[in-house]
Amino acid sequence: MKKKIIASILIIIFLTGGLWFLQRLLMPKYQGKIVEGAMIEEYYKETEGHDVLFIGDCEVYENFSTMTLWEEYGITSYIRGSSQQLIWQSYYLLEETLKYEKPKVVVFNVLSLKYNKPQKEAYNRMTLDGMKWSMSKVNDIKASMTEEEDFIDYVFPILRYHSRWQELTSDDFKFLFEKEPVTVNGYYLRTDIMPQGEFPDPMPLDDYSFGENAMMYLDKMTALCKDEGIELILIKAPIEYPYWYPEWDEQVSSYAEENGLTYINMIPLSEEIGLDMSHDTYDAGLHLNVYGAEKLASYFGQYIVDNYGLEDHRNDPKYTKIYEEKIKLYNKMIEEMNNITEEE
Amino acid sequence: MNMQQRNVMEYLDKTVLQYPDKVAFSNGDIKSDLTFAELYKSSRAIGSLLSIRGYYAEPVVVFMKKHPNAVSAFFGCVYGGCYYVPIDEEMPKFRTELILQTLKPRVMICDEETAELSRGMDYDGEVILYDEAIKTAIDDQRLGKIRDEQIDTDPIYIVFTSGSTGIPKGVVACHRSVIDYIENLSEVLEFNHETRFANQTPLYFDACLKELYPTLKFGATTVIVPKQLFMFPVKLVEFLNEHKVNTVCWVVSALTMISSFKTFEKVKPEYLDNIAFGSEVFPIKQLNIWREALPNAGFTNLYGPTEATGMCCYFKVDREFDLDDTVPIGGPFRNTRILLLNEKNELCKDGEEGEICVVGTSLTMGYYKNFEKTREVFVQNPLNDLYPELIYRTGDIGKRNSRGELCFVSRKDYQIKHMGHRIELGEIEVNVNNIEGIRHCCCVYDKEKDKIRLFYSGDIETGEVITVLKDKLPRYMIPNKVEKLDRLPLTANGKIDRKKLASM
Amino acid sequence: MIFTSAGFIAAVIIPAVLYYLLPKKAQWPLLLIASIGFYFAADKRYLIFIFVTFLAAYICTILMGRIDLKTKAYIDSNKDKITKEQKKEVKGRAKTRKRIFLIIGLIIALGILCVTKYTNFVIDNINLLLKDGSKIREMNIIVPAAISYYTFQTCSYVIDVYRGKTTPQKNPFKLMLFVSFFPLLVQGPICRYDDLAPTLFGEHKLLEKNISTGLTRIIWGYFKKVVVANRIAPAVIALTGDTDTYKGTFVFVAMLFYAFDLYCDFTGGIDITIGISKVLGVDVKENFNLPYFSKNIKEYWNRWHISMGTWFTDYIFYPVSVCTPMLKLSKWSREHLGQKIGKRVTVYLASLLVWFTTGLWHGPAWNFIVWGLMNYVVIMASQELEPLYAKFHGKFKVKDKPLYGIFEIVRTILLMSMIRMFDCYRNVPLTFKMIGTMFTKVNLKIFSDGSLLGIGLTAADYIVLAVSFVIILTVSIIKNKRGHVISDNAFTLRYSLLALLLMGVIVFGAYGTGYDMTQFIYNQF
Amino acid sequence: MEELIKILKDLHPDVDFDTCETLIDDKILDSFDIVSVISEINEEFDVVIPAEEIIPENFNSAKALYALIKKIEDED
Repeated sequence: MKKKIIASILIIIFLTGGLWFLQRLLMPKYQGKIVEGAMIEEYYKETEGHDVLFIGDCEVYENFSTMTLWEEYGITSYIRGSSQQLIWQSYYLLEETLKYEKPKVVVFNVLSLKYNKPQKEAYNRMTLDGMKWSMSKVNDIKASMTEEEDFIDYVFPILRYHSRWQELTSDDFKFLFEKEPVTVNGYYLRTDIMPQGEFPDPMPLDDYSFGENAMMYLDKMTALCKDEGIELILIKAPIEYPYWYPEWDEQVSSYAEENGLTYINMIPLSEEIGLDMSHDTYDAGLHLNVYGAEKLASYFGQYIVDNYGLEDHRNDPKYTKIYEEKIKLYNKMIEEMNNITEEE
Repeated sequence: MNMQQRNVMEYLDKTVLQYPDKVAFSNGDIKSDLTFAELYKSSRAIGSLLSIRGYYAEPVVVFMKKHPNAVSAFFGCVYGGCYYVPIDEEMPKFRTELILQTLKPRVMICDEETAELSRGMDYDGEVILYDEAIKTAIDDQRLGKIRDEQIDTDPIYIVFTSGSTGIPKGVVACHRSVIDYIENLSEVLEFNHETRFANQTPLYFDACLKELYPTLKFGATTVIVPKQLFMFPVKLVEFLNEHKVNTVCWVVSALTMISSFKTFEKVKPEYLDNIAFGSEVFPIKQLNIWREALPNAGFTNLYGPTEATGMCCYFKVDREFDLDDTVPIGGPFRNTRILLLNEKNELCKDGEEGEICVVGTSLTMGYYKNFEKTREVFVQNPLNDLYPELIYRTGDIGKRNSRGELCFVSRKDYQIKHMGHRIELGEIEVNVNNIEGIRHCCCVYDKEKDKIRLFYSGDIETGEVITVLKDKLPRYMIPNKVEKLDRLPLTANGKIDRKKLASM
Repeated sequence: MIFTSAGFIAAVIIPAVLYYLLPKKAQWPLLLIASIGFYFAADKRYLIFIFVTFLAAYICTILMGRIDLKTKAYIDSNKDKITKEQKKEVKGRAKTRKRIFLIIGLIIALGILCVTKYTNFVIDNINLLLKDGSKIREMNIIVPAAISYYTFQTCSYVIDVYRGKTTPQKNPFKLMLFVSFFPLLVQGPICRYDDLAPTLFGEHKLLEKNISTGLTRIIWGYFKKVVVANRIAPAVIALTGDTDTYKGTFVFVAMLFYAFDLYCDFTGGIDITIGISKVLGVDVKENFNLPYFSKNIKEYWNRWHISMGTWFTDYIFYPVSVCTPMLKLSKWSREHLGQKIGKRVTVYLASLLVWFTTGLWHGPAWNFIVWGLMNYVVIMASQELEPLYAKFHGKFKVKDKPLYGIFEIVRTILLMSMIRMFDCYRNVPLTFKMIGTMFTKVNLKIFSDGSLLGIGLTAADYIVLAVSFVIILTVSIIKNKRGHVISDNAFTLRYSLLALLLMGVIVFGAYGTGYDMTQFIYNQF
Repeated sequence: MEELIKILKDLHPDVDFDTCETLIDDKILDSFDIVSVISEINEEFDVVIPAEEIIPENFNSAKALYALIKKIEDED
């Protein structure tokens, strides 16, 4: 009998261990050309909290250089963003992050207000798979799933990715347990340049008001920040496309006013920020490259320092060591990225 | 909209003064052309004859070849205060017999050939020969009196729809709903006196309203395309060019037939700049071929049931679509309201699917001699418990996309439950249609055997279709049978014949 | 509902855990609740159908039981007073009265089956004969899931009660459980009341042995279904859909693929059913006995879908062939047509009926009917050829050579697989034509020119299939030799292998949407 | 009994029906054989074996089958 119990335990360990291993192996690693799926989980490696927390989609994680904020103002910041991060995903990520730290300022990019419903499985996966388990994640999954998706596939991602056994590459083994950083404090940098081109004319819409569901999560976000005593800043990154309709802008403005929030639409501020869209973007104007992101961070940093009285941590021994490393990584990334760009 | 107008024939009365010698209806053969003056004269002659013989406010069967004269006979009935019921020699026999049984008409207008055929039918009323009828002396007084007595809720025509059960039901439409429809359709599609239509649908479907009445309203021209041309795409396009056709309102299959055979590599429509389509989902791949070939043309998706007088929604294609998108049906015409009702009879929330229901003047009167079926689908608006207000339940499932545009999802009966999953047959079709080499495809569900069956035609093997679908669809949505056919069977008005496929 | 849906798995695990936590008295009621829940989840309306079938069976059998009791009481109390003739008459009268309830019960149960499943088939066929104008329109009827199975199961119970073989179940809830027991509702088998009742209503302790055999069967079943059947099915669909392209040797490939597909799908499903039942302590009779090791078709039908075969034998073949008119016919034909033919008449006629109905039972289509009749022809032909075989074997003495055994097995598999192609093509003439091309348009090039990679299977798929084939074959051979695969005592070995197999099923199973890399490529913003 | 053995021997000359008690279990008699036997019994003994009596226990041995015949004769 005793033998059986021991054998049972060993077999259960073997089974769960095996499945866990296979799951890790089969999940996409997002370490090559597509890195957006690896961003969310990187946060858990942070050891210290941050003054400023950005949440939102690519309009934050590609446009604000967190290292510039540090170097110029001594602001510690982190961007919790992922591609096409929908507003409820931003909300739940904020909720989750607040369990780990308490920033002074939260910055939310409002573009995702335009989506009122779950969109695409691929983006859901990139945002959700990296999250640690918590009620926030459960609620996030429930809010994000498209009709075709199953909750169980999130609980056991192996069920979703099992057929990848046919496509495993050496990367899947190499990054099995340890992935390389793809961002610095959530900022994903690019050094290539592709000048802004012409954008198609904006399409007239039937209805310009944001969806109920999206607005509900904005309300929740506002309430959460209020409860926690955090300043919430709404921003719209200085990117002209996808088009940000004046009607949308008005709605956010009046919402901010009603709720006593700050809302900055940076599109008209482009010149003031010093952006040169023939140089500061890597994909013809959809996102900024590192040159643009540094300018934007520099501008925005000044703004929050002036208005929110953030402390300069550059001489704080708690941070100096950590950020020395981060800056090193940042410069290394720039260098590597430059090499790749040149090769191409 | 001209608020004074009570009768559709007022269009012709006015236009004949403006363009008496312009060709109104043609079938490509000059001898058959009808100018507005001829049309006016012949239809008033027929109207006079009907009235003299004592036919009034009753169905008149028009059993004629697809020919300009048939149109003149239709209008003759309306002048005479009767309503026309078009039938056609190509209609399946059981259908014509059923129609005659339902109507028990006293009079039928035929041409020489069809008069012959009518003898073999179970019909004992009077047969009026078209050629004889137009010789009747026009009795302006009679016709004037008839016009004065008519009100705009008097019927104009009855067309029979097949309905999902297969038993044809006669939809009765009146002046008011047709005028409402024609005014709003013309506004959306910007018809004018230079418009040259090519008619595709048989004259016994309501779809031909789109050409007939705007032609009268604007003094435009309609060319009736010989049916056999729809099997030869290159010849068809040449025909359009020859007749300088600039506007078509066709079913989707007729358009995809042209694009899927690579016709545009040989010949392109030179004058065509206004393309309206409907009745089926336009596969994006095919739509793109059209848009590429005719970059300056306007494309409009029309949607609507016969029960709401032809079309009730439209969408002007204004952007590129992803291959797995469907073209929205947009929003209603002016003076029509669309309600999306969910299963609990509440208005659908954002993105929720529900049945498309139509409210407004465009509603027809209902089904002829079938109060029971009429009551099933023409019902009291469930959102209104204060006064009577009819809505028509289309049986189509729709939803609003993130832009607020109405999208057709499927017929209620194409939503199936298979292996415990709710499946949209249309979704499978969308994915199949996007595969290179597919010409037409159609998915049907075999309930008795619980099997999804996919039929397609094109230059691609089933193996390849399956390989692609395996990547695109979850397992349970992969059809249980996939069969390649040389061509898919079509119904009389050119749509894919699902019922026939289901019984294969 | 199917075995591979997450819902099914959850709906099995939860009752299974509760089953052993609740007091033992609550075990069978729990199964009843779970079964009703299953139907409810599939489609609420199904419940009405199954309930009517159950109710008819319940009332009819209770009434039959009452007649039996009364008759017995009457005879017992009047033992000395009545003569043997009177006794016989009383019994005869009772039988006639019982027959009324039998017929009512069967008409209701089979009537629902026929109306839901076959109405449109009948209409279609009548319409073929009718002129255009008078065609009947098809009906819109829902077909309840598993109706063929539970109807047959219920009928067997009603007939057994009529025959006095089974005493009627007085507790309606227990009978409802017998009719609706959920593991059976996906694809059978058709259980007999006497086989199922003892363990179905019994109280069960949690036994390691039940769990281990149950789990083994379940995971093995999933392996066959998810890894093999699901993977190979698209290839079968592809190969049978495009009859212009896939003819000749492709038909042969399709035939083999379908043989493998169907075997894995069906036996896998039954393994899961039996396994789930076993975990619950309920013994469901085996439905397969390594059918592909059969040496002739008759043997094959004794080893494939056994529950269906015995049902047709017990409730159609025997009653029809030994009923009085049949016996009279047999006698008459022996006298008038000679011993040789006379002897065969009954068997031939009864078998014809059996195979016709077997075909029809599989589905409302001529394909299935012709499939049934083909089986009939082959079985009868081999019956007639038996003397010839005997002669052949007398002369050559190959019968006991192992190679000849393998020849017989392969022959049977090929023959059965060929007949089964009626299941795959659209209609009967097309099937004949395609089978014909298999012989006339041999094209062996398809094995080397890559055509087999264009039918929905990648090279990786072929490897998985080949490895699975070897595993299944090895397991079958071991089972055939020793009667079991892993001994009950090899605890560690069994569970280790099961763990491995489970991982294999999860990774190599063909389920869900394929992982389409391009879909995950960052393309918007 | 002898007539019965003869009927059975006609079908399977190589089987010893006097001793064999597993005619069904060992698949010596199949369903076709059973039907033949029943119709021959019907002629020879003028006894109708009803379908419900076709169970393995009644057909596993000649002895059991004979007992069945006797039982039915008795009831008649």
